[in-house]
Amino acid sequence: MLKGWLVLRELLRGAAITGRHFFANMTFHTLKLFGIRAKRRGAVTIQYPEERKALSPRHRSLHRLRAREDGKPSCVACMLCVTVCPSECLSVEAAEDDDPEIQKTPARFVVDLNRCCFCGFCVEACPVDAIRMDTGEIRLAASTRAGLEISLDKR
Amino acid sequence: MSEDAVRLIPADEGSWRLEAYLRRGGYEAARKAVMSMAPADVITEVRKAGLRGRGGAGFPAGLKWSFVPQGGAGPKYLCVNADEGEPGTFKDRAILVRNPHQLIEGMTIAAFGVGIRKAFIYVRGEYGRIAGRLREAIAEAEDEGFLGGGIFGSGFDLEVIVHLGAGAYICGEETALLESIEGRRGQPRLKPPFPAVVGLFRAPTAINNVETLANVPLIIGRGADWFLGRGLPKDGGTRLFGVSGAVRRPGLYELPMGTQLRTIIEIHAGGPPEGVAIKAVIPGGLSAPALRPDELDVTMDFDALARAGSMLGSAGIIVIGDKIPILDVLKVMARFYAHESCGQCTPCRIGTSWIHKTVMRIGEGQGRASDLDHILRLADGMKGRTLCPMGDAAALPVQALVTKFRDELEKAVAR
Amino acid sequence: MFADVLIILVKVVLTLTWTLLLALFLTWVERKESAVMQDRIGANRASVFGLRLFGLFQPFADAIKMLFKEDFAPTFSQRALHWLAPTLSFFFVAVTMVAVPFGDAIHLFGRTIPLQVVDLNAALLFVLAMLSLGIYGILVSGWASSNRFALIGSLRGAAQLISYEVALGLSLVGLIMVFPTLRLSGIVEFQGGLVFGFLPKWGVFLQPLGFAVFFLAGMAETKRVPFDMPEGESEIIGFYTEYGGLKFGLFMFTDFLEVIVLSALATTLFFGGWQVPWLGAGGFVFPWGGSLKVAPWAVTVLQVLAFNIKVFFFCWLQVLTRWTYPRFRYDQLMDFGWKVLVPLGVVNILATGFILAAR
Amino acid sequence: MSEVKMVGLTIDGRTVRAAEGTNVLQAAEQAGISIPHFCYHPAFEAEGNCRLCLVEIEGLPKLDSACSTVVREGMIVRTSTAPVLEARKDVLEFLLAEHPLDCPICDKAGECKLQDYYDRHGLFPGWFLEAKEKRQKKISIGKGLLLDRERCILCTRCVRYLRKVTGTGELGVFERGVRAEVGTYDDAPIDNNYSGNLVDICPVGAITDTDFRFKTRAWFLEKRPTVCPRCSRGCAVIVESVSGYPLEEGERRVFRIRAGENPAVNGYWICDFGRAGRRDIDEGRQERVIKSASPESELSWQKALADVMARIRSVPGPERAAKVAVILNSRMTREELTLAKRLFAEGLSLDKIFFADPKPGAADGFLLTEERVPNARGVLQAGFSPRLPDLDALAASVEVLLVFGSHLLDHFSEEAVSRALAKIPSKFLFSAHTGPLDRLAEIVFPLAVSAEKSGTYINIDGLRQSFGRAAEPAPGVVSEHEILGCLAAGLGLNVGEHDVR
Repeated sequence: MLKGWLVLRELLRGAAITGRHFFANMTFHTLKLFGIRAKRRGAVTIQYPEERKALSPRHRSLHRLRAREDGKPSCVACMLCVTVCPSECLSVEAAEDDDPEIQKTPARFVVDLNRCCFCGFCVEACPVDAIRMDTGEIRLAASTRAGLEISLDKR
Repeated sequence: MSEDAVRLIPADEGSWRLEAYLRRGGYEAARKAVMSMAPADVITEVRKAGLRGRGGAGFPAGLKWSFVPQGGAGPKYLCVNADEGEPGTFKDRAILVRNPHQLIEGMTIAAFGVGIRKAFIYVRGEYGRIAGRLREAIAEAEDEGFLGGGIFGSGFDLEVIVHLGAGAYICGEETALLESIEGRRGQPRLKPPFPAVVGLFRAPTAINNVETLANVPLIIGRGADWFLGRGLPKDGGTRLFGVSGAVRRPGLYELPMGTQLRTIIEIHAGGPPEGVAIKAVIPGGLSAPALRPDELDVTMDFDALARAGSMLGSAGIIVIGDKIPILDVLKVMARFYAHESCGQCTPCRIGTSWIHKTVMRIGEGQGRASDLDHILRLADGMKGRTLCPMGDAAALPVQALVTKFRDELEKAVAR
Repeated sequence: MFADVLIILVKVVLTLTWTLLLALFLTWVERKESAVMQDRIGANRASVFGLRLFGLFQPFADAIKMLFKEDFAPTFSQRALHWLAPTLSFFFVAVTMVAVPFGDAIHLFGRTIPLQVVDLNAALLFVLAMLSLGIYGILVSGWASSNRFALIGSLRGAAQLISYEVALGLSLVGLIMVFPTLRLSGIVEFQGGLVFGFLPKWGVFLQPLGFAVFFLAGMAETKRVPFDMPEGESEIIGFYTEYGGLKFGLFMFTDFLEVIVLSALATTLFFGGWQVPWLGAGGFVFPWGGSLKVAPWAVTVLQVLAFNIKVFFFCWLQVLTRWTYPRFRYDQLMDFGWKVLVPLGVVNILATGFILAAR
Repeated sequence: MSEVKMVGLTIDGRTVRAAEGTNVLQAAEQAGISIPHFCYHPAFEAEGNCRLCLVEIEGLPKLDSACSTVVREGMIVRTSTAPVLEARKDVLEFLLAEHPLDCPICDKAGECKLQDYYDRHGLFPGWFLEAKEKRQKKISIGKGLLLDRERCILCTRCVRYLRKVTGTGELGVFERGVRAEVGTYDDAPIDNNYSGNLVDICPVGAITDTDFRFKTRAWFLEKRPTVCPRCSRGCAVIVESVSGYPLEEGERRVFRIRAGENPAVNGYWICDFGRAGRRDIDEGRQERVIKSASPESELSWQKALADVMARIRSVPGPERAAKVAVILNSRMTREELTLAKRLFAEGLSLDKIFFADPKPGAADGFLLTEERVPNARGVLQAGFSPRLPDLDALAASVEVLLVFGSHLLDHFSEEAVSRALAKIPSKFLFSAHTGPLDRLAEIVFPLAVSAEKSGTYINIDGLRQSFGRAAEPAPGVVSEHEILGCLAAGLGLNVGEHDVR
């Protein structure tokens, strides 16, 4: 019996919470409609295509290869990212660079976004801080699978 | 004249000439040995005399010879280490310049004792002109029948070849010296096997310092007891002390083993010049750990200096005055060893260069608080872990300087 | 005669239109209310010539979408029954509305026209009967879909609806004991009186426990969260697993209709229907003395408005409930029906009986 | 055989018996105690210059290098005491101090001893604060070998290898101290047939091979042993291939072939000719069944083989001996040869069984032999007497010709072969590689190379060596074993497949 009353109490509390939100927000919406207290947001929803939420600096978005001063990618094609990648989405081929101090450079650096799980392991594994996931590009869509295989060294 | 006869560096006119040497009673000992002694007796006599190697390590010469297998069909060699590369040391040069025949006589006796037919004198590259004088002396001795085939008319032959090095400090190390004579890169060999068993051209080889061998005629000519009487009971003979640095009369002093270091500096070399105090003394060539002024009451012999945490080494005494910053000494030292490391084994190759780089950086005012500890640690990393003694030779003096003069160096680092 | 038919027809059309529009509107309300409750904005993008109106066009867009979607029936389903099921559901719920009075009878062109499609004399029973028949739509849909999830959903639905039907029936018995009639118009009229001289003689004041049981059981009958066992979208999808397009739309629509029907019945039976407190035919007579004369046409308008406001309130309440509570577990659902609501219903009858007998 | 004298010693508290004359490092290794080392290689005398294998030997005042210390009776060695670990730490720190952190671009990364040892014994964090010496990187020292002087740790294994093993001595150490470096004399390139081993013995990535350079990373490689098929020495080799990620699906690549260890045959070395066998596995391969009548269609080898069987069956039994001919080769395994013997010589009673092998080359006096086939002894043991076909005689009488391998052209001109084959109605080629013969054959079957199959070769000294599959077969290829087995089954001949060895 007691349990029943407790349940009832909790039920009423639940309704009170939702109801409170309803009336509070409704009031703000209504006030806003009439141009009063227009700054106060009644809702947390972001109107996506027009409005964008600011990304956290740690947010992992589309990968990029950092460039050296001369514009060549700073990647040395060590393939540690390829090794650590849990979804096997990276494909790197190395080539010879004429500079003996660089020697190794990627001839091909493709990330297959069809497979990528955006874990960021590649960024952590990179010994030369070449790959980063800080482009802020999160709208990744293509009409073909091939369209999501992105060559990072050619961008 | 009789005084000159028992000195390694005689003072008489044209002392390097054969006739001068003969005047001093030269080649009598060799004649005595070859004509009237058994080879084994020669070795026994030298062992009895307590002649310890003058090169640096102080290994008893007679004992060393006795390791060379007696008899046997194959060739055996005698190598004379005249690669006097240790900074602060100039005693062998004096012998080679002033008294080459005594060396040759010593070689003859040693070769006879060990049963050797062919001997090499490895002269450091910088002594090119001295090598010429040595060659002249050899030619003189050969002409008189003191060298070459049938010495003194006996059946004993000895051919002596002067080999000029290319100026590498490491070739003073006996196995590197052998490699160099063989025509290869002067790099130490692994020991064992020791050169007495597998040496030059893989044959048994006796290797001795110039000063060691120059003492041999005195032992054979006047007896082991006489020789012991000139030094200490276990450490016979006199020693050539080369004094350099902040003293009034730098030079070479032939004094009995066991002379007080302070006596040598203050009395014989005249002490530091006016207005200069002694800051440090390196008692046995650059590789010997330095002593502080309060440690100078030490007798100059192998055991006493070892007890004092240093070594007699080549007995080249370097006196450092208080006007010289220790960092400069350290710089010279580090540069020398970094330059002279042969590059064969890791700790020495990289350790010496590392210490050098660190010391130079401190010199440029870029020192870090941890640098001195790093240097000590580096020296520890080299000490006892290298292929040849050069690791120790490079590590110990650096370590000694850093520990004993830490206050001054810390100020230099902080600058 | 012709006029009678015409009047009935007009009333049918008005009632249906009102109900359907309200249901459509309710889909918007549901979205918007839940959004506001959850600090969101909710559907607001449907626009006509750039006019958004807080997404009010969304229901129409949905309707158009549903209409134009492919009419699909699974290969192994029974086509006729597959079609029949949503129709049945829709029909039985929609038909309930004919018995609900919207307002007091009006006098127009010398006729007395009750604002009610048909004034059945056993309307309460009719309503109960129609609501019960709605189960068939669910059962048939599950059966016709030839899909085990759909079947499980429909059987759950049947069990749930039948269980709560009992409580629903019991809760109304007390009302029948109190009210002198089964006729809904009569019930509403009866509620025009006062108890203790000031309190409107509404069912809720006479039968508070009855109302609670009625409303809870009624909510269970609508099959909406927290009573959405038949659907259970996060577990079995439910009886309309195999439905899409217009047919699915009908089911959805039926849901909203049920909400409206329940609100209309709750209003009619327990909240005085179109009665406005202290408003008689001539105007307000306040219990603390004093009166306010109101024109007869205004009285009718006030009454219809009162009815609508009450219905709206219950709709709002149901939506609030739906977005507040999580789903029952099935055993909890059955426990609640049989161990709480049914005994409470019985207690209510007994208490009512005692009070009536004692008086 | 003289009895080897054994010596008993204690290493890390374990009693170890080792042959007299072995060094402490080997003895420890035999006992399962690994002592890190760079400069020591069992093939040469100890040099003791890396100073990494320092161990504590009871009775000696200092640590001594395990590689240069010969075991003595009753010796007590400790390999993991604090001073030993400290010494290792210091030596590794010294080495790393002048070693570039090239690991990301270094081909050796992943199998680099310096990496492994530092990871296990190293000092973390390091305390080298000075500027590293700048040295030349990427110096070509001949035969596709690149020398990186910054990475070199001067273990001088390469120098000693070229002096002691090949005797050519192209490399030497120049300069001294920290500037010491390995180099060729007067820049004369290394030029001997065993230069590839330098890459294998270099403990770090100082000497790398352009053939492998930057192609993949060492840790992706799957390493499986096999026997080198390029001459009759039968050296042990290790085929290193990748067959999954990060390659494209369906791709299998052999990245390199390295020397395996086989004291009975090749020791630790293989010749560059054998090393280049990598190309045989991956390049110029026959990829699918080609039927000249319908060149474009995808045809399974089983279906195509049915055509072969039909052609053989169409020749009446008694005439087969004269009208069906087979050309085999000595690259087939012993098992396949037995199967061929039972099928062609006994089952079908063919008279015309010929052999066409690659032309012999010059032996180099060390490992490489004249015969450029791995199984010439196996052919004899299987009961064949190998002989070349007479093309004119073949053309005159034969109706069905089965050619295994594409080495007819090593012995006859292309023109002569095509003239002869033109007269033969049905000819089938089974070949691992594409070649001019392809267009002359009615159907070409893609064969597996020896690295892709298992079997047995008998080397020039009569040593039987069985080997397993060393690389995943290229898609679509089939082994002679499968072909012969299938032919036998199709022709209704019992060849006792289970006892072909």
